[in-house]
Amino acid sequence: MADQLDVPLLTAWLGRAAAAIEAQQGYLSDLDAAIGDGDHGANLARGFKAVMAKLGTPADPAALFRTVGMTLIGTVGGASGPLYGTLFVEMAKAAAGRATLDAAGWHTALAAGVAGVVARGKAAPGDKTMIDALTPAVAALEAAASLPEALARSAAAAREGAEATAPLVARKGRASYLGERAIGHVDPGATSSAMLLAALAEAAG
Amino acid sequence: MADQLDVPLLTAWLGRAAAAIEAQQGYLSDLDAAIGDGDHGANLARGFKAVMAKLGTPADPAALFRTVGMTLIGTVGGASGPLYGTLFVEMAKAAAGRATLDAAGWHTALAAGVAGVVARGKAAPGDKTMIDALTPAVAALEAAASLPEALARSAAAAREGAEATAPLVARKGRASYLGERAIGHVDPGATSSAMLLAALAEAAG
Amino acid sequence: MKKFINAPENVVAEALAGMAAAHPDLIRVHTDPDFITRADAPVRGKVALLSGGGSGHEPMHGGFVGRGMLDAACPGAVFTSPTPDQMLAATRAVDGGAGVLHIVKNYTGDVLNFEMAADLAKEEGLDVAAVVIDDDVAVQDSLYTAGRRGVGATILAEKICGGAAEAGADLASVAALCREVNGAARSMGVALSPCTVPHAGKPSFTLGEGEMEYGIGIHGEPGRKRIPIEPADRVAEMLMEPILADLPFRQGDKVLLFVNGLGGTPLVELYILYRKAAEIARSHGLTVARSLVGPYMTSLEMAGTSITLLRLTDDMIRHWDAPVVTPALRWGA
Amino acid sequence: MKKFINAPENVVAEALAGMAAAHPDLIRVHTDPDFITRADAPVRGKVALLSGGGSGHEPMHGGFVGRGMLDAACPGAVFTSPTPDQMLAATRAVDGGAGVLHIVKNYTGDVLNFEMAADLAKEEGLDVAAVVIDDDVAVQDSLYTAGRRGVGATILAEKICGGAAEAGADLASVAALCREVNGAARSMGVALSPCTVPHAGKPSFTLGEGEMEYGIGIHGEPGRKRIPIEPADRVAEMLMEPILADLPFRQGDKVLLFVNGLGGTPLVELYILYRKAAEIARSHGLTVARSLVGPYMTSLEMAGTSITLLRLTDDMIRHWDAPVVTPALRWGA
Ligand SMILES: Nc1ncnc2c1ncn2[C@@H]1O[C@H](COP(=O)(O)OP(=O)(O)O)[C@@H](O)[C@H]1O
Ligand SMILES: Nc1ncnc2c1ncn2[C@@H]1O[C@H](COP(=O)(O)OP(=O)(O)O)[C@@H](O)[C@H]1O
Ligand SMILES: [Mg+2]
Ligand SMILES: [Mg+2]
Ligand SMILES: [Mg+2]
Ligand SMILES: [Mg+2]
Repeated sequence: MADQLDVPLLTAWLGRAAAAIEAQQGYLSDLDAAIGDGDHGANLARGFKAVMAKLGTPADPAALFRTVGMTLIGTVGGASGPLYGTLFVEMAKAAAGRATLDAAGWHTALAAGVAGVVARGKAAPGDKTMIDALTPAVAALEAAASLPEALARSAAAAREGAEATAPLVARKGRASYLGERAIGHVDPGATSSAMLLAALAEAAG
Repeated sequence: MADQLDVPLLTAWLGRAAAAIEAQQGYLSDLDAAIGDGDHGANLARGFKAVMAKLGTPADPAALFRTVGMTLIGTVGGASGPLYGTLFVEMAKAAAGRATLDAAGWHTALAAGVAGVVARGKAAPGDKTMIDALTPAVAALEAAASLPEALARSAAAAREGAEATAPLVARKGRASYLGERAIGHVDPGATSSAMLLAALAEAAG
Repeated sequence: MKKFINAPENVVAEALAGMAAAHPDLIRVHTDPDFITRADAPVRGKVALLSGGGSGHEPMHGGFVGRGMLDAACPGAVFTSPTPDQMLAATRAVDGGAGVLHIVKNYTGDVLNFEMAADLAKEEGLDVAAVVIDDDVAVQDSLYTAGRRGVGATILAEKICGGAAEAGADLASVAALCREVNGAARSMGVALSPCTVPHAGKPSFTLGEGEMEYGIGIHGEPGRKRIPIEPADRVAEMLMEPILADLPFRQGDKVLLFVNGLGGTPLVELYILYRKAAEIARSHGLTVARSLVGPYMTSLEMAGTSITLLRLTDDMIRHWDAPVVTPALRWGA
Repeated sequence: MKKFINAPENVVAEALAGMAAAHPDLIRVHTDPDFITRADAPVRGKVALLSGGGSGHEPMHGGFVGRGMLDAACPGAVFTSPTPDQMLAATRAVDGGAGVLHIVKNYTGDVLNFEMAADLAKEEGLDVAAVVIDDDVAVQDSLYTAGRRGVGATILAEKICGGAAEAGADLASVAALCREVNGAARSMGVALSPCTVPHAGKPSFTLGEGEMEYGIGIHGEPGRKRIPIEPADRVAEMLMEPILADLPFRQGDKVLLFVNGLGGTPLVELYILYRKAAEIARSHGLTVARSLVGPYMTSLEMAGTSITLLRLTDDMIRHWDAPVVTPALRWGA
């Protein structure tokens, strides 16, 4: 039960995240095949594999986030590459100078990351994108008793947000081409966002 | 029960032949698909349709054979076009100047036609080609009591000859590419030859 | 999945190696990051043209690198947009001092990655302009979508702008011409069968024997609607109608008619479609002044077609006719 | 059967009409009997080149009509050789007084129909020579077969002889060069899927998910044997081995490597195969001096490939490099 996110814990998180993405690669790509082009799992798997290879032993959370962000930008491609890349790069900026992050620090960082994703991708909540998982995840961090509890609530909110994309018509990304045909399918990017936050809650739990 | 092949009877033959080919088009093409390129039925159907359109009222059997031969050459294509075309063109030469053909006259004409096919295609009996139907069909005409009987025997011999191509390896035409893989399949050209001669026997019977 | 590949993760690298081996006179293949440049890049004083996108659409874009067309192409993973580092490295490699035009197909991934690359390039002091191509009338261009996709017009823009760049036009003019081509072009596609991305190992969707996907994209994503299959002439009508309805093509306009194959459709079928599409264009009073028929922008082995109609100016015709020497498009030299 | 056609019996006529509409500057389409000539035929004083065969192999042969290659092409029904009247009319139309070379692929149908046409043309006093192409090592060339089939070498012969004819060579020399090209070329093919002839409406054969047809022809006929599917590099080896074994390709020889797509195979896979085939050629001490990669001789939508290796003389290289302006092959002008 950690009350601070430090480099070893964040590294453990990424290891869990990479393993989950790898294991769920086919599932994520299937979700994407239904309303997109079927590569979301392969894209993230390629990216997180590269992240694990490049990570090394970063000096602080900011350095870790920056490496993750730049590696994702350089290896994922597609829409999710620049978006997840931006998430981590902006988290790096927000975490600059801190050796560890407590609940408030993590909240600040994640909020900055998500703001970066919104700035880059211009998606609003309800557009059926990763934003639908990330925005409630940030909101759920607001008033948390402990870090593990905060992360658990945040992960749960992301999961609910992802599931709630099913009835939506997409307004951003490839799924927006489908119009009504996107209804009934969960958004792959929202699902992978929920996976990442679940891995963090587990790592810190 | 005719004892002479005259223009009306030969015209009736071609009508029956064209109908049989049209009806069996799919079957002939299936035979060809197994050991060739699957077009034999379509080729002959196209040719005999053109024959019926072009035939008109020829002056004598030679004129009729010539029109059939030239039309087949001009419309069938593939291996069977020049070969069936040659069959009829050579029959025309052999029948020149005759108003009708009796059993002997038909024998002479068909033998000349088949000799033309052999000269053009260089196939020997046993090579798994139309020659395996046509050669026994000529031989069966040798000593016939009546024209209908001769034609019936000739058609039966052609049918047997065609069926006997099944166990053979092909040495001519497209089926020869297959080597041992041609074994077990009846030759499409031999089958269509047998159909043509069956139609004649029916028309005269 | 039946493909001539060794492993899904090596498809792009091995194909690039094959291209390098097959066309040493025309192109150079760079690896890590991956990009293709024309053999004589950078060309001093010429505006450089760069495009890129997911692999699996060959010959687009790598097959269009060479004199008179693209200076560089960045291939991503199959159907996945490439990354900014590729675009940045390619931009550096082909900059001949007159600036670099990024020709970007309108997909969120391509747009975002190219944006990042352009930002980085500008930070380095490179002169970069970008034009986004969005000619696909299958997608409604509204606030509620990612906007029209970039499809067939991309190739026409690459050729025409390539001609202009070769003729000495400056970056602003080439970019303006690119926007003009995009604004004057409309496309629509239909598929008879899906395709299989090597990594996925199974078809991206399934279609019944009597069905086709109308308004298909080029990434194996589903189309606008699934409808019963129609005869070729009716298909040509169904593709031409929304194209003609969207842009005010006017009596007397000269047009370029591009009938594209998506990969698995034989040329003989493309010509059957072309025949009817040209007839429809003529019946609207248009003069089909130029044409392109073939599998130039594919979706792996997908059976399908797209039609692009471009309203031509005399300038566009001149730059279309100008010499081009690339692996996939070549004339005049 | 899912195809962009209107009716099976109209496929060839409508595709020809489409070709005529798309390439008015390059070719003329004649109907009844059907044949294609270059737009400026007959060319006075030049040996004329004529080829033909079944349709469904596009762009072969009609796509190779034009300056520097064929003067005429005769298309038959799909996968069915054309008829002598087509060949005769085309021979008359392109004869420029220097004689006409018939380039005939070795299939019984093509050979017999071209023979008849040549006989008729000679009766009319036309100067006709014929060369039969038979480069396919999948077929044993023995008294017990119709002999090797004509495949990829046909296109190489058409281009190289086209260059020679354009350069002023006489009929005997062009025919001799054609024989020389045929004698120095070997091909081998493999298919991953069958194709569907419009008239038949169903696939010409069926292949299991893990199977390929080795030694395939181009008419949907079964191949030499059905074997388990292999990775691309192994497929390239399996195609190159019998080619290299058959002709004494010697250390130091210059070769042209032609990796052909049979229709349904994406370009990206052809380049993967090319990469390995070129490597194999180099490891045998050969110099790959020229290359051709793409779907140039197809079998409708069949997924598959064929490799052709041609041992080049300097003369062949010169005529290969000479300008060619046809719908499907174009360079140097
Ligand atoms: N404009 C956007 N803003 C936020 N997220 C987006 C946007 N566009 C797409 N996405 C997310 O990206 C996911 C798709 O990622 P991926 O499949 O890897 O890329 P691509 O669509 O280029 O193939 C979508 O499920 C969605 O969650
Ligand atoms: N050299 C030959 N001599 C006699 N008959 C032949 C010869 N070659 C082929 N055939 C016949 O032609 C038939 C095939 O005809 P068809 O399918 O119409 O032509 P293709 O083989 O050109 O597609 C074979 O079944 C065979 O009977
Ligand atoms: Mg995707
Ligand atoms: Mg046949
Ligand atoms: Mg993608
Ligand atoms: Mg045939």
